[in-house]
Amino acid sequence: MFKYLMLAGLALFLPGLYALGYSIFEGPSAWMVDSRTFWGTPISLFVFWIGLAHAGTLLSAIFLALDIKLDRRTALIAELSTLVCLVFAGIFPLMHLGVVENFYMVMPLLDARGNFANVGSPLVWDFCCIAVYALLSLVFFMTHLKTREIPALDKYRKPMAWLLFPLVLWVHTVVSLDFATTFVPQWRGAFFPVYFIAGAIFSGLALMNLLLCSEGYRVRLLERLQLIFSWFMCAIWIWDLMLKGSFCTSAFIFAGVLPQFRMIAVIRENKWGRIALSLSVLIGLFLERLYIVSPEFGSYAASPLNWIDWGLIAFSVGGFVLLFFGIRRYLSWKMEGAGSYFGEVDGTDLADAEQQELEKEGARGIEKPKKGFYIQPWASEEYHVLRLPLLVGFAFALVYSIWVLSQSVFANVEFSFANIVPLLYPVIALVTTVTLYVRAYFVEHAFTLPRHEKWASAIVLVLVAACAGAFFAGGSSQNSTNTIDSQSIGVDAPVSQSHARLLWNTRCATCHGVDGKFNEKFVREFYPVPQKLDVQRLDSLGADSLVKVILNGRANMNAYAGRLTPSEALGLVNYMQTLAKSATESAKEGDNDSAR
Amino acid sequence: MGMDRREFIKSCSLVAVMGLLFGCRKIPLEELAGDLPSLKRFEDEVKLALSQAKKTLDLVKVPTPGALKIPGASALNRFGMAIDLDACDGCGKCILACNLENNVPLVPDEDAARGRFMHWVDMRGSAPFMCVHCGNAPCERVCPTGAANHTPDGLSAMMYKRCTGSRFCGANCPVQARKFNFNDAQKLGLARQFNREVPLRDKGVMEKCSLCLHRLQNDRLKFKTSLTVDASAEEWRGRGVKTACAEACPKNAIIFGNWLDEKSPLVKLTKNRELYAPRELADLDPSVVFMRGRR
Amino acid sequence: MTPLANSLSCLIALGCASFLWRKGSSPYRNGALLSVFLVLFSVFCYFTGDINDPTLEHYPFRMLALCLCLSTTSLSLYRRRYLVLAQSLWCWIELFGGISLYYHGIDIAWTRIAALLCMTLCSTFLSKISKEMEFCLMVFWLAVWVFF
Amino acid sequence: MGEPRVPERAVGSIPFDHALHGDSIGLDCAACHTGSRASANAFMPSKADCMDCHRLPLTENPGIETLDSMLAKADDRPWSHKRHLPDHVVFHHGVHAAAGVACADCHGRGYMQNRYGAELFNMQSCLKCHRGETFKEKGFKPAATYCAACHR
Repeated sequence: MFKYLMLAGLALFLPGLYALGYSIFEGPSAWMVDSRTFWGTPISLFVFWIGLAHAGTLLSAIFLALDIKLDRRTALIAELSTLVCLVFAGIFPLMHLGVVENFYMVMPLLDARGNFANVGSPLVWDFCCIAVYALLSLVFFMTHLKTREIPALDKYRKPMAWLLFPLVLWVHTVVSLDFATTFVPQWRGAFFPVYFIAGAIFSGLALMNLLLCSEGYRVRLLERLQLIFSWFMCAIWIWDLMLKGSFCTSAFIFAGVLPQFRMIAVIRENKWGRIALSLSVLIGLFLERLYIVSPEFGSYAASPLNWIDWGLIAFSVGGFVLLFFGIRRYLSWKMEGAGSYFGEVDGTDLADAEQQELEKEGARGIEKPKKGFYIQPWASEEYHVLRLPLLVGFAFALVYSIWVLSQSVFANVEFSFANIVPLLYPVIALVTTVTLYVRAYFVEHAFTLPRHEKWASAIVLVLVAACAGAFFAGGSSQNSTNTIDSQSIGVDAPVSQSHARLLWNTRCATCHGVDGKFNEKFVREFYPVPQKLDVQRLDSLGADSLVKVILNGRANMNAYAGRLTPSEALGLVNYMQTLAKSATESAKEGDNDSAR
Repeated sequence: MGMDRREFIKSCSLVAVMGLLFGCRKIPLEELAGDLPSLKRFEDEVKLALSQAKKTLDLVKVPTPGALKIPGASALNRFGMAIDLDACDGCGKCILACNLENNVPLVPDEDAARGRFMHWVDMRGSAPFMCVHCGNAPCERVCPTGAANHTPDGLSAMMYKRCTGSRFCGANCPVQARKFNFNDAQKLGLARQFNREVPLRDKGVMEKCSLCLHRLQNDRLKFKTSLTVDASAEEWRGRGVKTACAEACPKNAIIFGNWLDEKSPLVKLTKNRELYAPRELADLDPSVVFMRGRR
Repeated sequence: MTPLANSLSCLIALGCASFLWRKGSSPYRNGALLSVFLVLFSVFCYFTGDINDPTLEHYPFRMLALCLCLSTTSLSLYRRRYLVLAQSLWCWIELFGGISLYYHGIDIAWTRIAALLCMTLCSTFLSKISKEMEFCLMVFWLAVWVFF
Repeated sequence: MGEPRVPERAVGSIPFDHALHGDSIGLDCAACHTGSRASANAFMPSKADCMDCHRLPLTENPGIETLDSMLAKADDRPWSHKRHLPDHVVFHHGVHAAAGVACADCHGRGYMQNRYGAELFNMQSCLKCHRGETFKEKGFKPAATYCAACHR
């Protein structure tokens, strides 16, 4: 089963990979770009996959945090799908850059030159949120995977779930802010955070249902939620329509209308029917993303996509199938055998299990009765585990934000707290998690790593450090090819006194000295002593003859005709007079002093 | 950091390309010979752009630009321009002058067909239209790397080497004044450095009207070496600088100057004229405005 | 949006809240109700407010959040948890809606956000929530809605 | 950045020794690098600049004749070198000289012994000084640090 899926994935993936390589080489002109936003398919795909990535965390982490029971297998599948989606969600924003190798400039860290990313830009928030989200989901998944061998780890799952709960919503909120903060009329919407989160959860649910079909069982709760979310999405689209008067019909049909067929028992109970439902939701939401990112594509009757766009879509879809089912096969011995807790295998109906689960769910759909009506939050175990790491996280976030706001780089950029708020929680979550696991490993000795994993983690750390170093150093640019030889004569324009002084120090001071007395070190020893500057002599000679002397040369003095303009020479003459005057005055003073 | 990441990434993607598709489609390996394009081609492109120009421009009244509100802004200088709609006849000489001054590259035919020119100045409503250097520029606010940033004297500057080509600024510019280097003009033989003062831009970076930044820089440096004759100004006010388009305009319809310097031609000539800006930009404090009404 | 319409809107939210989470009601019912409420609020905003006013963009969603907050007081199980979550949702909408508006030159309503955050924290660590406390909470939310 | 930057000599390269032309005989850098106090580029001396002094045999040591003959043969722009900065960087020697920065502050003293490449030419050193972090003892006042001050 999985093997065939993998083959299908490969068949899509390879041409897709070609399209990817080609578009990275060609740059953004490869795919169809919309004159309004210059973005196009890669960003649509990014928003789409980051949305799908929410399935995992939503189902495993949030359900876990809210005590909604989900069996190990379903949860693991969900978490795995998150990770794989994130891989592709990460690729597209990077490959869509014009200068791919400069992506590191987006990281809000100081580099060797004191350059700093503009933390006011939603793109920077994106980068941090997604990176942190990927890391934490990985940690969460590994923890869950290892709970079999190391039961002690189970204690850290729920705290992690509580950390991921806001993070997953935060990530998609920030993605939505990419659009909501701009001036594009089609993107105006302070409601985009909720809108995008709803869409993300919706598509994530659809993906989960699809994957569960491939697993050969189903979870009615998820299908119900999918239906309910389709209603909610429609409600949001109506508001969007009221606000902007534009509407993506195709998305509405695929993701709003078709899912309603779940109400028909024949379709609901048929595996292929369920697959069709989930697929239509996914297609609809992808069309919606296309519509959001490039509003000017308008109707999809005439496809605006060229072969590169299709290639990129194929790349991500095929890649997801390939990677997901590849890992799934590799890990099956770890995932299966837990029994499907409240899923039901096709054919053998486990309706009663489902029924029990329904009762467990309680009156409010997502709710499960429990002894002990009121638990004190600070008495709960996860609070105890999280307390110290959270404190560290908050402290770090505080320090970081102060540091960022105090960067001299922002000399003429107006910055307020609102600009870095979206950065805070990812920082908190990251630091908290690191503290949590470092403490678990070194202090509480909750778990130990086998040798090869130690090596692996060491290597990873080294690589990370190396990248960090490279990014800190930054690139360097080619030197100019211009060659420079001697100075050519300037335009003949009157020169200021200060200019004349510079000329004197440059051209004349070698022999005549900066102060009009001689440069003792040079003349006398190597060279005949030039005439002394004194006022009478200069006046008797007159400016014009002096200019001639400068331009045409004299006994031991070279001609400057090719190097100085007449007006520059004139300026020099005037400067000589001032020098001479000051010299005589100082001489007078000298006499007076001696006389006294 | 001697190693060049661009080459590395290119070669990686190339390996993917070649290994995967064996002669399926033309693979863009061949380096196109970069023989310099003739001046004629630039002139023709400007003509083509003029023929495709937008006919309408939606203007609203704006007050005279004052001092910038960004922190660290200079109280002496805020450079800008005023375009005299009564004088301008849309001849488009400014476009060519700008292209030659700033080495703006040509575009391949398919882009030209789509109206995707690199011209910093384009015609809208039969008047030159360029980046208006907003006082609080939306493009700068969303630029992730800070490549688009403001100078204290009111220019919305663009640092090409810092640009990573996310095109966020372009998305956030209400009037699409920013142009993206979709293709490697130098390799395709579409770029030509008419003016050594201005560097050629690489593929994948944003560019736009710089208000002839290089001329201002040179004048400022000249002033600071105290080589200027007029001792009238003790501070640099950028007097005597003119942008290429302003120089080229036969009707003197483009006036460059310093909004905060009452000696500047800009202030003199915009007195008792009515100032206008595109509707989308009216409340973004533009430095480049249009003017109409009695002279 | 005029102050009158503003206060009217919170009354509407209050009214809608009473329909949610009835005993034995199915998830479908609640989901459908929420969607319908959202449409209702949207229509309300459309007719009472100026559609070009940016602050209107997330108004229906704020109403929905308020409605959820008010409705949680009637929960029999996990009242505190969902009460806190609903308030966080409201905070969330205010904060990020505010940030996106901030980029269009509209100041963020820090007082409102701060008040909500305080109340969220308080109600997390509040000892058992009594009927009186519920009433106080509802009054507080309505006050935040109308005055901040 | 690090590789030594020996000025490229013109054909029939003329032997040159900075040590003989420096402070020892009271010459300022600007005497030969005529732009170094006033203009953007420091420039190399033209033949005429050399001939200002070398028109007479300056020393007794025998090398001088060969030197003079070579100089006589050289074309009037004997020296040239590649610009050490990228095209998008604006650097103006005059402004820095006017601000009181000595040549050796950036160029080091290495070239006095004809050792080249010891210069601090990179954005770090530029920015450090512009922010007033280096050369504290010289009391330079912090200079412009916005990008467009030095880049285009």
